[in-house]
Amino acid sequence: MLRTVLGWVMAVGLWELVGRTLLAGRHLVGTPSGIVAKLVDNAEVYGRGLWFTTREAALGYLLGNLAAVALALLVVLLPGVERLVLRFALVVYCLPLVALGPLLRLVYGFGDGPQITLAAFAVFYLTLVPLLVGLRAVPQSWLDLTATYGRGRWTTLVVIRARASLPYLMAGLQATVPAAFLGALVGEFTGAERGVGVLSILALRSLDTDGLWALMLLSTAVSLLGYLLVAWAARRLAVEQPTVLLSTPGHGRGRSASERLLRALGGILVTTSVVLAAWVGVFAVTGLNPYFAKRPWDVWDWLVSSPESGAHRDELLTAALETAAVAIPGYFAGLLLGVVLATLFSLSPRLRRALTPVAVALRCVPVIAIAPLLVAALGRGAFGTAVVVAIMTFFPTLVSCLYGLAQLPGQVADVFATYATPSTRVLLLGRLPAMAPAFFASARIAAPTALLAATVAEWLATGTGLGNMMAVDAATSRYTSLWSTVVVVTLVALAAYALVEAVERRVLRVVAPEQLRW
Amino acid sequence: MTAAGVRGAPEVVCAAVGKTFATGAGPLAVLEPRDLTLAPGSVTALVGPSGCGKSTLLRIIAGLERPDPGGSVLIDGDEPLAVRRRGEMAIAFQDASLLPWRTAAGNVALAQRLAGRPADPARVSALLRKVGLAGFERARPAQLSGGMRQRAAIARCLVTEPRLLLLDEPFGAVDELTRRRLNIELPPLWSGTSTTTLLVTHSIPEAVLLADRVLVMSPRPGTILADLPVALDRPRRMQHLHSEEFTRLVERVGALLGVDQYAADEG
Amino acid sequence: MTAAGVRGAPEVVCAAVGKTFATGAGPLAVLEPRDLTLAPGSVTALVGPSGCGKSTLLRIIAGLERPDPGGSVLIDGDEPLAVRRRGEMAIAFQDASLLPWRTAAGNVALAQRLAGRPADPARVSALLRKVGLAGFERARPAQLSGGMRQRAAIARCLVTEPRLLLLDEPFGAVDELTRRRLNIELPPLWSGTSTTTLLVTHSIPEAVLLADRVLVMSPRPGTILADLPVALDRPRRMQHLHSEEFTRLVERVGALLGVDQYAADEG
Amino acid sequence: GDDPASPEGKDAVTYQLSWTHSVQFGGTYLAKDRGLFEEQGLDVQLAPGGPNVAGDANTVSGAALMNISVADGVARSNAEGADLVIIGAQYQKSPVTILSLADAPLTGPEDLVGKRIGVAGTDTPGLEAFLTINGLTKDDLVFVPSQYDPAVLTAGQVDGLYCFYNDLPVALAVQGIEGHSMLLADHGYNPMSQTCTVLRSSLADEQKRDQIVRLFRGDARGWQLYKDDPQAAAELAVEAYPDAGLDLETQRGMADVQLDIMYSDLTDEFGFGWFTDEQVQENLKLFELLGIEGGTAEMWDRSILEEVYADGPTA
Ligand SMILES: Nc1ncnc2c1ncn2[C@@H]1O[C@H](COP(=O)(O)OP(=O)(O)OP(=O)(O)O)[C@@H](O)[C@H]1O
Ligand SMILES: Nc1ncnc2c1ncn2[C@@H]1O[C@H](COP(=O)(O)OP(=O)(O)OP(=O)(O)O)[C@@H](O)[C@H]1O
Ligand SMILES: Cc1ncc(C[n+]2csc(CCO)c2C)c(N)n1
Ligand SMILES: [Mg+2]
Ligand SMILES: [Mg+2]
Repeated sequence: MLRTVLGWVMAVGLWELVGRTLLAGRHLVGTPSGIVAKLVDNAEVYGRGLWFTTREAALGYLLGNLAAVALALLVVLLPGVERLVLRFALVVYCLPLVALGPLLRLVYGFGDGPQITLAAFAVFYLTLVPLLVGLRAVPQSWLDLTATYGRGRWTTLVVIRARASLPYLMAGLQATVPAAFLGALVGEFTGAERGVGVLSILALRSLDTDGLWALMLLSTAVSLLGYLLVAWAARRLAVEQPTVLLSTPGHGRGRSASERLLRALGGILVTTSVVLAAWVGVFAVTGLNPYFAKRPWDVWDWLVSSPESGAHRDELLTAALETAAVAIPGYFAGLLLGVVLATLFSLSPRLRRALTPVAVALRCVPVIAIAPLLVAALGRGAFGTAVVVAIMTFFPTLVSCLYGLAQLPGQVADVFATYATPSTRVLLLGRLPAMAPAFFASARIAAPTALLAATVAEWLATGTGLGNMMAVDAATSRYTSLWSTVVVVTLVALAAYALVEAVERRVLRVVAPEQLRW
Repeated sequence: MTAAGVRGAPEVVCAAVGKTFATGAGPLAVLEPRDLTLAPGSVTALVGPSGCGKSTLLRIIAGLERPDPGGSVLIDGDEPLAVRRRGEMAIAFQDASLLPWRTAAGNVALAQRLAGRPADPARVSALLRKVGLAGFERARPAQLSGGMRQRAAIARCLVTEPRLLLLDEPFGAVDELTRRRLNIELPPLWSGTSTTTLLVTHSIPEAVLLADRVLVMSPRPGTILADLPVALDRPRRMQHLHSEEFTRLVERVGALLGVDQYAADEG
Repeated sequence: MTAAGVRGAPEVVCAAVGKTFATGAGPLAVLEPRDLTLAPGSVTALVGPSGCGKSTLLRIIAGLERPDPGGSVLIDGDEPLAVRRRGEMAIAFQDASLLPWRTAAGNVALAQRLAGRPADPARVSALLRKVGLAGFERARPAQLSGGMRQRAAIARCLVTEPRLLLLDEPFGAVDELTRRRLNIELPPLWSGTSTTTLLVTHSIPEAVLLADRVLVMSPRPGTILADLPVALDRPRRMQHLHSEEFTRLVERVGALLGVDQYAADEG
Repeated sequence: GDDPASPEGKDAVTYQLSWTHSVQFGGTYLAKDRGLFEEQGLDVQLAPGGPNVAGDANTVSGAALMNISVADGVARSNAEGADLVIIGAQYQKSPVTILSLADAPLTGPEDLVGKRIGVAGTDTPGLEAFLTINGLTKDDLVFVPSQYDPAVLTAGQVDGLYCFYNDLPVALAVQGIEGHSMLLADHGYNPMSQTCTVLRSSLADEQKRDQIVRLFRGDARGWQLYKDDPQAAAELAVEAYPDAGLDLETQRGMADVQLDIMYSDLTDEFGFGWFTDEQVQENLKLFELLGIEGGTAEMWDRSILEEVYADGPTA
């Protein structure tokens, strides 16, 4: 206890020292004393701002998670729509903030609407994907039980799946706490009157580094609190011990390659039609002005049929390659970071306690605050941005994998105990396979997240790639270009997602066949 | 149709029921196509070597597994699914498969609920007492011994008064004394005019003691080697164990399964 | 210390081992504190009614469960953990508990690996063949029947040539023929000078056939009612089933467990 | 559609600002605070901007009656199909500046050669045009993409930073760091800034045009008050927007600094917000350099100014 306190005191002291010497006058890092002074001086303003943003985040969190649960229920009850729902959800999740923000402000006008919506958008997908994994994480024998009494999907859902999915739902609920906060915060960039986002724009633009750091610390504290609250609830709800999920490998494997191709094409067609219909429909219903709310045919024209489309495509391709150069390494780095941290945490509870706040902080601190620091430390090149992407990507992976690692069935743990297997080997031979469904859920989420994170980093910090292109397009009213870029970003994200999904299927067919069907 | 309670036991008619599993190493023939009829109200025991397809046959009769094309199962002319829907079937699976988050009583009560029966806590407790779980109503499966879990699963089966009862090795995890006790005490709960029972068991004496008819299966791919009627009067009691008919049948079945032959070979 | 293979079988000394579980409904006394010594190289069978604490005792000896304060288990003077660390212990759990993502062969090979033995695929196949799983080496647990899973778990136990072998109802899910065959064929793999064995079983004949000593437990809270030496020569064969000593012991154990008494009562 | 009216019978209009609240909009705050809009029969809703706000789009969509914008931005919007018109210019000089640290000041275009200049992606065309005007090319210096964070300058990652005269330089001063500001407007690059921008169709609509006149008049009166007492506006900004986190000292500094670019002999003579044909021509030339197509003199309309200042330079 004393050592922990002493450690913290030392760390803060060192921070102060470095801030006052090495980094003095550079306005990259706030000093503890400066931050405290800001917190004291502006207690009231910061307090109110925090309250507003927290409220927005909480509402968005609630709505987003409710939407995720509702969509998951829909999928369980109508498994046929699963792919469509997931793809559609992915498209919504992929809509870049740069494009979505101003649009939401137009739709909502004044008030909290855009902030809450962006928070909800940042949340719902992160919960939906693991929740679906959890709803499937049941052994055949439990399903046989409801089948014995001729009960259908609804009863199975209520009696079995709902409870079995709890760990995965909790993982989602935990990972989305900082996501909601960050969503609300970025939502405040769309012309909000108040909140931490508004305060941090000002602090940032006026070189008020201590103030910015104070605001980020407050945001982190709130997110951490929420995170710990959900973690506490999760522990209380935990099912005794995970059970062995015996289920036989898929039945419907007899499909030929051409049949699979046809089905895939059909799925793409249906998804595309639904997305296009929703696009045109939403714009028609909200009566958005076609000046900025471009329709599919405008994009088609810009990308394909107009005489300049060739140049447009070249421009997009160049930017896309720039973004890919950042997003792809960032994706893998984030995934790796998440898995490695999760495994380290599962091996050492002390490390877990010490680093959890840091991990939450990294995820909560808006990229606008962290990017300059990283870029200063790591250089302006792709490396620095990739690190930013990794930081924004790793957190859901960490949380999901932490829950996944805990899914080692008790009976299997006993087998390892028989040979007093060291925990590192249990990890390798038991926990990692048991984690596979959770890991792949987060790997699927991370694909679009990495792309989005890259564009956000480009927008807010580096001024390159698709993110910058969208920012410039928005600032120079090139709305057709903006929408075309949005479409391309979405398509790339979908493709990345599909790629991860293909790998996932191969692995889970062996490791967790129950995941491949309802 | 009349209410479930009033109707008599159903007849189960399997026609050309066979099963081949697709495995990574190619198709695995598990059951040879075969007709089989379970008479209304009868108790049929199914014995056979491990892996011969007993559980598979039981699952096919329940409609949880599809027979190979051409095969069909009809229960009083209905699809198995229809019977399940009416809550008239119950299965004791080979592994107890209790829901870990429910108490013993909760698991039993769940079956009542799933079968659309009114909640009846008194009946739940009574059944748990009958299977020797008095005092453990509120224990979760993880707090029960292997045999206790299996007994809770049996109670779950019986609580709905099913018309078709499928028991897959229901006493495999309990000791000999408890097994005998249950062998004597439970059948009155189900054998009678209203329930048709299929019992998979590894215990030849148990098969003979409980059944009206013993089906002996061959090793995989399973075929029915013998179909032996059991001419013992009901209700069955421990005395029957010492009857001539009993001993004869046990030996007969043992011989069919090669149990005795193995003893001879080995000598 | 010499290498595992060379050393003789260990002695297991339990001193004042008792167990009380804390449950929602208050403490549940499962095992009365009791001393118990398993002689090196002996096979001890543990029989007793379901829920009396057999599995609990076995888990305590393995060091997977802590005895109540004051109790201790020493294996040749070592903590159980040390024995497990050396890969010298093997346990067949009451439920097969195979790793669902590994094949049958993979599960068996895993034990080899975990125990720090060199990989020996030939031995893995040979053992699987011995337990009747030839052709199912690459099947996953979900593709095996209940009995087949249990047999894979036995193979997993034996593959490491453990010095201390703890078997919890290892043949509960297999049919009588297979059980007898395994009863005869497997013991030579373990009984001998190098392995001390504790066997929990519900089958009284099996206990007598396999063990040097049968411990009969009372219902919960479990105490040891009787400690009966088995004076049959080794290797045990089917003929022993017809010996006088065998019949005498089976009846004795049955009487202690009340099996026969139940029969009499009921009449 | 029909105009929403507030309970007191005043017309409710939305006025879209170009950034988050600060004394940048001090005159407007004065107008609102002192009831100058109410006098005009208006209930004005001030909509703050921000890094993710499309001001012009808000006017195009009708969400705002008027927004604060910048001439090259308006020209770009029009090139993309909007039909916006500039009816006034709050800044007489573009606030765009290159800020450097005082110990290594960049005082003229020639100083930029070989230097690293931080510039946001959106502003790159502006900097390029400035270079062209001054006989330089973008290869003469290094563009460092920097978006919203000014710390790149203090952290030594760039030698100069493309920013706003009344914004970062003041913040720097408040932090006790001496900086040097080089207004691009002093070196030939002067896009009309903080323009009052409305839809052409609104000008054609009699009722809306009237609202615009009243809005502009009220606003101009506020800015007249501002000129006499900018510090009052700084205090008002801090007081009126307690949740914006404004720092009084910074706001005071800003309030004084922006006097330089907002008021001139021209505004003294014709009134606040005035612009001349020469300025329009200069901007049109600039559009060519920036590669913006379709910018014509049609984009400006002085009739509102002329109506408001019909009786002299006081609104
Ligand atoms: N984790 C636990 N928490 C509470 N009670 C437990 C726990 N594990 C076992 N028990 C109780 O301990 C008693 C003995 O259980 P144990 O599994 O040792 O019995 P057993 O003799 O192996 O029975 P069986 O023959 O049915 O396997 C049972 O009454 C059971 O309810
Ligand atoms: N889903 C499946 N996929 C592939 N093979 C299967 C599957 N289920 C069962 N089998 C195979 O079918 C055969 C019969 O299995 P079944 O469970 O019916 O045996 P059983 O007679 O019940 O055996 P036991 O007495 O051991 O429980 C086994 O060889 C098993 O490997
Ligand atoms: C701090 C700050 N940042 C941006 C703007 C918006 N803005 C005002 S003028 C102008 C164009 C300059 O040529 C822009 C983009 C602002 N008002 N204040
Ligand atoms: Mg079976
Ligand atoms: Mg047990």
